[in-house]
Amino acid sequence: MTETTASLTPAKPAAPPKPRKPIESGVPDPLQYMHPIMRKNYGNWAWHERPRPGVLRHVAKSGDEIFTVRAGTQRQMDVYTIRKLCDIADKHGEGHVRFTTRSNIEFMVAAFDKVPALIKALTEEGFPVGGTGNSVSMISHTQGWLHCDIPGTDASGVVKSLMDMLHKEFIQEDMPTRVRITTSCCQINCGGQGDISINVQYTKPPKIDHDRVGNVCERPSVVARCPVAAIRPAMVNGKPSLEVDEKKCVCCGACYPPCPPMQINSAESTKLAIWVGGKHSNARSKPTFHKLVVANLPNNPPRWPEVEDIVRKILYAYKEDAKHWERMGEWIDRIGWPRFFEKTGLAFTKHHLDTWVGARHTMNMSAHVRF
Amino acid sequence: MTETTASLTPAKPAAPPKPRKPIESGVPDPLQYMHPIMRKNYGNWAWHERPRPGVLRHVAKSGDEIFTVRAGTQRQMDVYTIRKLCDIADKHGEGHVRFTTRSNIEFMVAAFDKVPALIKALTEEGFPVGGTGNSVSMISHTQGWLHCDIPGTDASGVVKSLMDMLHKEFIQEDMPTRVRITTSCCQINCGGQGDISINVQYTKPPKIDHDRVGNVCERPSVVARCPVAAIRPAMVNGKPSLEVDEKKCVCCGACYPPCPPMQINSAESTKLAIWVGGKHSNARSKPTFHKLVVANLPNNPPRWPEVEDIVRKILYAYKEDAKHWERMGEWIDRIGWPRFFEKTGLAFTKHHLDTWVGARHTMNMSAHVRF
Amino acid sequence: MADKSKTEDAGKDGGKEGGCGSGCGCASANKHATPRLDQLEGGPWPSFVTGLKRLRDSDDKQYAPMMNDLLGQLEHSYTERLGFWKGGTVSVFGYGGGIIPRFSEVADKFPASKEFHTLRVMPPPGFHYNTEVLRNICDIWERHGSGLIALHGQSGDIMLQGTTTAGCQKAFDELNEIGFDLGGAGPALRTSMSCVGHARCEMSNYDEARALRTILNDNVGEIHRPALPYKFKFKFSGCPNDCVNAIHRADFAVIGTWRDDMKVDQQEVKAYVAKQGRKYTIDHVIAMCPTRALSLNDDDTLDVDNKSCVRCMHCINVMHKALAPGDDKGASILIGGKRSLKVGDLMGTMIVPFMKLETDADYAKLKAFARQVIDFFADNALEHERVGETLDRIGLPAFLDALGIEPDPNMVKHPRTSSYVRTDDFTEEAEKYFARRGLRKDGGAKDAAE
Amino acid sequence: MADKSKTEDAGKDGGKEGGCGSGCGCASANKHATPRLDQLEGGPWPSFVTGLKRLRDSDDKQYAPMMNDLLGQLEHSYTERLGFWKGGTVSVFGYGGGIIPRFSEVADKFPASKEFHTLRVMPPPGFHYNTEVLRNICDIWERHGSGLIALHGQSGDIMLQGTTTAGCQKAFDELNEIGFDLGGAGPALRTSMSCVGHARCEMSNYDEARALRTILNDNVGEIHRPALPYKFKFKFSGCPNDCVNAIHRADFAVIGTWRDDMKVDQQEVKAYVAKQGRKYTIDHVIAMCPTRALSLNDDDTLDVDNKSCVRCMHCINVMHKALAPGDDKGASILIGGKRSLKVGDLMGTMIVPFMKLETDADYAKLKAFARQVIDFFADNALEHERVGETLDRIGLPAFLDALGIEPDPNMVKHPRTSSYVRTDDFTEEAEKYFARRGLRKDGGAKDAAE
Ligand code: SRM
Ligand code: SRM
Ligand code: SRM
Ligand code: SRM
Ligand code: SF4
Ligand code: SF4
Ligand code: SF4
Ligand code: SF4
Ligand code: SF4
Ligand code: SF4
Ligand code: SF4
Ligand code: SF4
Repeated sequence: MTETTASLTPAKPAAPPKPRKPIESGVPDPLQYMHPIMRKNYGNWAWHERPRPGVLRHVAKSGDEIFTVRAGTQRQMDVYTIRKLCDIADKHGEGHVRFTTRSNIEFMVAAFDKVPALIKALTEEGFPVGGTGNSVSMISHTQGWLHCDIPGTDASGVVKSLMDMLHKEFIQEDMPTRVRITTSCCQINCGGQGDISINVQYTKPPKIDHDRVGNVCERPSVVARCPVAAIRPAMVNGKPSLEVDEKKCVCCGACYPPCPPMQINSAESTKLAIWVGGKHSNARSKPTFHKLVVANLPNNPPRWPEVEDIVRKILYAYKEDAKHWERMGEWIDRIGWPRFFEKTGLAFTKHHLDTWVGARHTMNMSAHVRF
Repeated sequence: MTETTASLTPAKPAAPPKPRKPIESGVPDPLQYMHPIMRKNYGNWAWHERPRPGVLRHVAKSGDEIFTVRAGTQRQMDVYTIRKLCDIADKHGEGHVRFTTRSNIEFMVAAFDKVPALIKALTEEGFPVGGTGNSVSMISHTQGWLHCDIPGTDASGVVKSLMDMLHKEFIQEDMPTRVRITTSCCQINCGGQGDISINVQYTKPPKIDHDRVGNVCERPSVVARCPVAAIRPAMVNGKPSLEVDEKKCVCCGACYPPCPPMQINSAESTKLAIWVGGKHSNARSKPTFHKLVVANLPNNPPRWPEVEDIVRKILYAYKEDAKHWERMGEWIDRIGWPRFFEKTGLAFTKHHLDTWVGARHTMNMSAHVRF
Repeated sequence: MADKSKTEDAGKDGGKEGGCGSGCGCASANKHATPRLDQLEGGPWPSFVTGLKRLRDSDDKQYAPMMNDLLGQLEHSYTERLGFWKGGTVSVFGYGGGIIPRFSEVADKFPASKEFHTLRVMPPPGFHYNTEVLRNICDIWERHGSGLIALHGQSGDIMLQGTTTAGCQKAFDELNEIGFDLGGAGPALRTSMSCVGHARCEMSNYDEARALRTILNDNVGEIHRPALPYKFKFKFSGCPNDCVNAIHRADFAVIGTWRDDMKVDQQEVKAYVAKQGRKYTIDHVIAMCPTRALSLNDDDTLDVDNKSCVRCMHCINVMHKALAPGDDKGASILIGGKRSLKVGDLMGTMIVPFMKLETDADYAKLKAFARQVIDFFADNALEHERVGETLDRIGLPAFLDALGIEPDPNMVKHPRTSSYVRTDDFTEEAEKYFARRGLRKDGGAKDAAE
Repeated sequence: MADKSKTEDAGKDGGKEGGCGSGCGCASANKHATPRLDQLEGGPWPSFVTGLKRLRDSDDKQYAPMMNDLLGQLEHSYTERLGFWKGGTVSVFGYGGGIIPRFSEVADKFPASKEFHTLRVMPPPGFHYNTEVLRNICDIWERHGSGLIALHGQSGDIMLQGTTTAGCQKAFDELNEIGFDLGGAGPALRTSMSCVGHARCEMSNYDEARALRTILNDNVGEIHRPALPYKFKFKFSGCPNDCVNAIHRADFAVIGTWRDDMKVDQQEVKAYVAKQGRKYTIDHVIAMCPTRALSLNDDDTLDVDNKSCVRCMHCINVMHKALAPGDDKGASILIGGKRSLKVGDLMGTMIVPFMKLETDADYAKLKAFARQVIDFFADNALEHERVGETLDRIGLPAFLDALGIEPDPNMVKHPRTSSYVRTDDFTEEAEKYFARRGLRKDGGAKDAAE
């Protein structure tokens, strides 16, 4: 079996032998931490409902029930915050919690009567209860200036600013269906696809620090990273360096991680772009990638007001017009892109026309048209 | 104005002066030949219905009506056939006819009472009346051995064989919706897209007649025609010729028209393939290209029984299972390709997996799956 | 398994099927035996073979010997499973194209048909004829050709099939006198087609024949003297049903559409539901709308969300007594349709979402835009490159730029999903858009032909 | 216009918004002033800044100075609008990966946080914890790290953010003793995620946590000692709702599905229609089914065409009391999902339409197949190439061939539309297919893991 006994009995921390050989225990068994009712009814659930925003009631085939209270966190938490959440779980919950794909925390309890106190405690401590059903859940985000080595902006700050604005939509279930927003602090986009995505978009070719290239970069592999073959090895004032064909360069930044001297970021040229209609679920329509709607927004900490402004416009146009169960992209597929740009008051430009490999597949090769 | 007076008054044929300067009259005006009721109500029609297969009743906003009787022809007609159709039009019709996109002939009359006699005369003379509404209309076809310089088979013969089989489906309206079949006598495919398409498919790289290449072919432009850059100039036994990299060659035949010595055809290797789901109309789904279902069928004149056999299987699987208004491709989109291959008893092979540019766009990149 | 094995040995059966039902003089000495072709005379569908034999057997006619050898060569092809024609160059005085020359590679065996050229003659749009003009064409072709005529070629030509070089000139001169002209061949503007449309169809949104003649007759030089990088085809359909396959088979497709709301007769809707039943109506109309723009009310009337409707025609096709296109009519223009050579098949790309087609001025605008696209093609396409390939090669932004057309969301399925693009001038481009919106009412479409 | 101009000068306002509501000792001498970050303390959402300050202000803790300088560097980034970390190499004894090393480029200004490495620690699948284990983790990280923990990273790791090289080893040793292990980084097998699924969801079609641990714990070496061409990620969702985004964010996505008919409780269907109304039900359920597999009967019961159903989940999501997945459960496997580097974004491609997941033997088969794919990747991918790029580069037929998987129509949207392929062995390939069908019952899927 794949179980590793080592993972089952937490041992009292001992002074680590040096050097200590690691126990390659791999992924721990979740059953040991799981709420007993979930363990008992594991794989045997019948249906669920949402008594109120932020609360789920799952009923098992055995008739057992479990109530879940979901609350938002900042994801990047200090130990005090985590301990506070543990205190709440011990005092008002049943000592078992889980985190969601979107860094929300969930408290599981056996009976509904514990729910109100839980909600009260969480709210008092500043943890918004919600993120369920047709709400705007927590924005999935990435590292940014806080930790990454290649960031164009700070994800945590963007997310904090936006979630302050979206707080109301998190604690109520007032959207056409669940809304997934993501951010990413560079064009690599660790945050992935979203109904709305706020991502860094570079707008200039990399500025090369020729003095450092020779020592820092493995030139052939950097050349190989460029998706449009815009990089060639070159001698610059006597030193081996790299050159970029700026006509070809699509400002993607792929050369930067393997070669930091190819500075893609600058306070001015690093901008933010907003994308919509990304979807992973297979419900109704197939999963789709998000599409560009606005580029060139200023990277304006600490609260990125221009980004907030656009996100608000898009979200509320969607909220007003979409039918139940329509995700952002499905709403647009129904009403059409012309109307999307009308309703949001955004501009459609040549940059929205795909120029990447296979662009032909994104063209309207039909007489389907909207007025 | 764009009218060219020259085209309006047919002049008595005179002994042509030599050399005679052409009158570049361009496209003649159709109004001069059009049935008076059509001319009178030009652009003002209200609705139509089909009193019976092969007959259309169009009602104008003025209240005028016109009845159309549609009949099949062999497209490649001798003057006697055309004169016979004229005789029928003069005797039972009103002297005005038109041909359809699919080489059917239409007789227009002002009143329904003329219809039965028209139908009788046409039927007696061997012109099947039908091709309207939910029927299998005439197969659109091409030149083949009769006239083309690069054919792999004979379109007229394939069409005659198939229409003999489909005669019943032409004269009745028994299909889920209108069915469009096409054939083409080489891979260039002048016949275009169809619900079912029967096209030549080469299966071997061209055999090069090196002695002739030098004189006949403009080598650089031949090299340029190859979609996969498999052709390179070469000296073969002292003569300038061309070489084909058979690993790369996709047997498309594009090098053959500009360079006949690159013999792509042979009695054995020239095969037929059958494709389904092509569609030009924008009704419901966007226009789509037909997809490969069977390849490597023998090129077996004069009646291509193996082709007939497959076409029958596909057509009747569709007829049995499709909903009203579903074109072949839409039927398959609903039931899925797995079921299409089951119902038709055809094989799904590696050759059905796209390997052309942008193949990625034809993959199932979703969890949508059928069992 | 069964079918496969059948496929294997069906080859043999092939020969046995059909059989010659014509009792024609196959055997007779001076005529080629055609045992294989004879098998294409049986069966209910009109037989082209029987027709060819009729010509062969018109002993008094000049073309009889030619058609005997033509049948001989065709039988030879059916036996060898190979074609035996080669091209060449033949034209009429003053023109460079319009003829498809055919010289036999087996002229030694079949001398009378060693030349078998085809005249491509442009038909009246919509293929309308009266019997008089058809008879005239037959007479001319009986005098100077083989007597074999195809109505029509896939590009729409009247194809007069089979004559000598001399015959080409004679036949053309007489046809030209009665108002017909040669169509396109080679790297030239090609013969065009339009649907029956205005002449007999309630779905029609513009005068297809007028549009066709306006454009083609403005460019006859490009038809008759091949000087383009490659072929260029126009096709005209009155509505998105596209009865002439314009979207795939034309470099420049004009497809009728309307801008305002469709017309709904709720009484006829109820009548339809009453006749067909609710379940049938839901499954075949409501659920088949590609954009869920239809909703059936509980009282069996229909809600149409015209803003979401993509003018696909389906509901109108089904309920054509209850529903009809609106009044603000015109056409969409799609560019770049073609078959698969080199890059793979292409459907036309939506370039002009809407061009009003009503007044003389509207048609003049269409004419000017067509000319502009032909000029772009002549100047920018590589040798043997279709305009769709040019578009694909340079990309839509560059293409629009060259034509001075503003980007419009109707041109795409969706905006780009790839972030690999340099957007430092995004804000300026956005300003242009807002300026346009401020100035113009009907979006990208209007601009197109300006 | 309005919005644009706003965008233009909003930059200024930006600064004014928010403001520091924390009354923290920003000003005090030994602590860096953080005027910009302070503005991220206001507002209803929990503030990471407030959390960072709490750590900074824990004067008795070893990490207080480090967090003061960390805040200083972060404020510096907010001012300069640039990042100031660089990578390097740090690992724990016996492992090559699992740590993301960070060295400050402005260590002169902020010496205490000159090292700020992150430990990626693999969580229990489904992110289940009890308060005891969470407190243990906090205690360990308080002793040896910054006290900053992210729950969780986008790949699912517990991210212990910020410690020295020495701290990495100490923290790991203690975590390892209580049953935790490092996750992946660099060109290695990465930490995995699975949805809550079996633990609390009625939609679940297999034991996600078991599948995850079966595969990952069979390949710990690939996690700890980076030796692959590039990263490789597994993700596990119990149904096509895909609550962990597996299809795009995993090289190997296991997505639950079922093969038999869905379960329908017609009484609950009627109850739903009664509650929501017919029109609402038609528009939101019937018309939203992607394959028109649903039909509402006149008596308000539901017809489901299970053969046409693509298991999209929509109707089940909407009517989850009336409808449910069937009993013959398992998963589809999609390969090649990734973000956009080099070739553009890729969703996973359907490679195994169905793999039954019930018995020990089933999970063993899954394990073997996962290993086979990892081996293929190790042997065939180019340097820094994701498996999706390899698939895209060599083509699906070659990919299937290498894995010994038979082609299945479920793998494609549709068969090829291009005729540019050499098919002379089509008949043999067809024979193989018929032979397979003769022998096997459940198509390509079964083969996959064999
Ligand atoms: C808890 C969580 C799984 C986990 O292991 O953590 C989860 C839990 C449920 N999801 Fe989910 N989903 C969770 C992330 C996701 C994600 C991934 C993400 O958000 O990054 C997706 C894919 C989103 C996308 O397409 O990009 C996702 C797509 C869905 C869908 C499909 C929605 C759609 O129509 O496209 C459903 C079905 C539905 O909405 O009824 C669903 C349904 C559900 C249900 C109702 C399943 C059930 O019967 O219990 C669960 C309660 C949801 C609720 O909030 O009402 N869940 N769900 C995740 C909560 C994230 C959060 O805190 O907000
Ligand atoms: C006569 C003709 C136009 C012409 O100028 O010659 C024509 C005439 C009509 N077409 Fe068509 N179509 C004609 C070729 C086409 C073609 C092109 C082709 O067949 O090569 C198409 C596109 C096929 C494709 O998608 O590849 C075509 C797609 C349609 C459609 C859309 C069908 C669909 O659902 O996809 C309709 C709408 C309908 O079926 O009600 C339509 C509807 C009609 C209507 C009902 C329009 C009207 O109200 O009069 C006409 C009578 C049709 C009938 O037979 O009942 N016509 N129609 C053509 C007859 C061809 C023939 O002899 O069979
Ligand atoms: C005669 C005709 C088939 C028929 O029997 O109806 C035909 C016959 C030929 N076509 Fe075609 N094409 C004919 C309509 C088409 C169509 C359909 C259409 O126009 O709607 C197409 C598909 C649409 C398109 O234009 O792509 C078509 C796509 C081609 C192609 C491929 C072009 C491409 O870019 O993929 C070629 C090859 C080439 O142009 O090099 C071609 C080339 C040819 C040539 C000239 C072969 C050659 O290169 O020598 C054939 C001359 C045969 C002959 O002896 O007459 N023909 N050809 C059609 C023209 C008759 C007419 O003028 O009315
Ligand atoms: C930490 C994390 C973001 C976060 O804050 O949550 C992250 C952070 C980084 N990612 Fe990521 N990625 C993280 C999840 C993802 C995901 C999402 C996922 O795994 O579901 C993706 C998209 C899915 C995918 O794998 O494509 C992702 C796609 C990338 C890529 C682009 C890969 C591609 O083929 O397009 C890179 C660049 C690379 O690999 O060269 C990358 C590279 C990086 C690097 C290592 C930047 C670098 O090259 O130095 C970042 C280290 C930041 C740091 O200081 O910790 N990261 N990265 C996530 C991992 C945390 C964890 O272990 O739990
Ligand atoms: S998105 Fe870019 S900057 Fe942000 S964490 Fe990922 S790699 Fe780093
Ligand atoms: S930014 Fe991207 S496109 Fe430009 S040089 Fe670097 S890798 Fe190439
Ligand atoms: S399909 Fe090929 S062989 Fe047939 S007419 Fe067209 S070009 Fe000639
Ligand atoms: S057949 Fe096609 S692929 Fe092969 S050499 Fe000729 S042009 Fe190239
Ligand atoms: S294309 Fe439209 S307008 Fe033209 S004939 Fe067909 S249905 Fe009528
Ligand atoms: S025309 Fe087509 S898109 Fe428009 S409402 Fe009717 S069916 Fe829907
Ligand atoms: S993916 Fe499916 S099974 Fe897993 S949590 Fe989401 S809905 Fe439930
Ligand atoms: S699960 Fe999806 S595809 Fe299947 S019937 Fe329900 S809605 Fe249709």
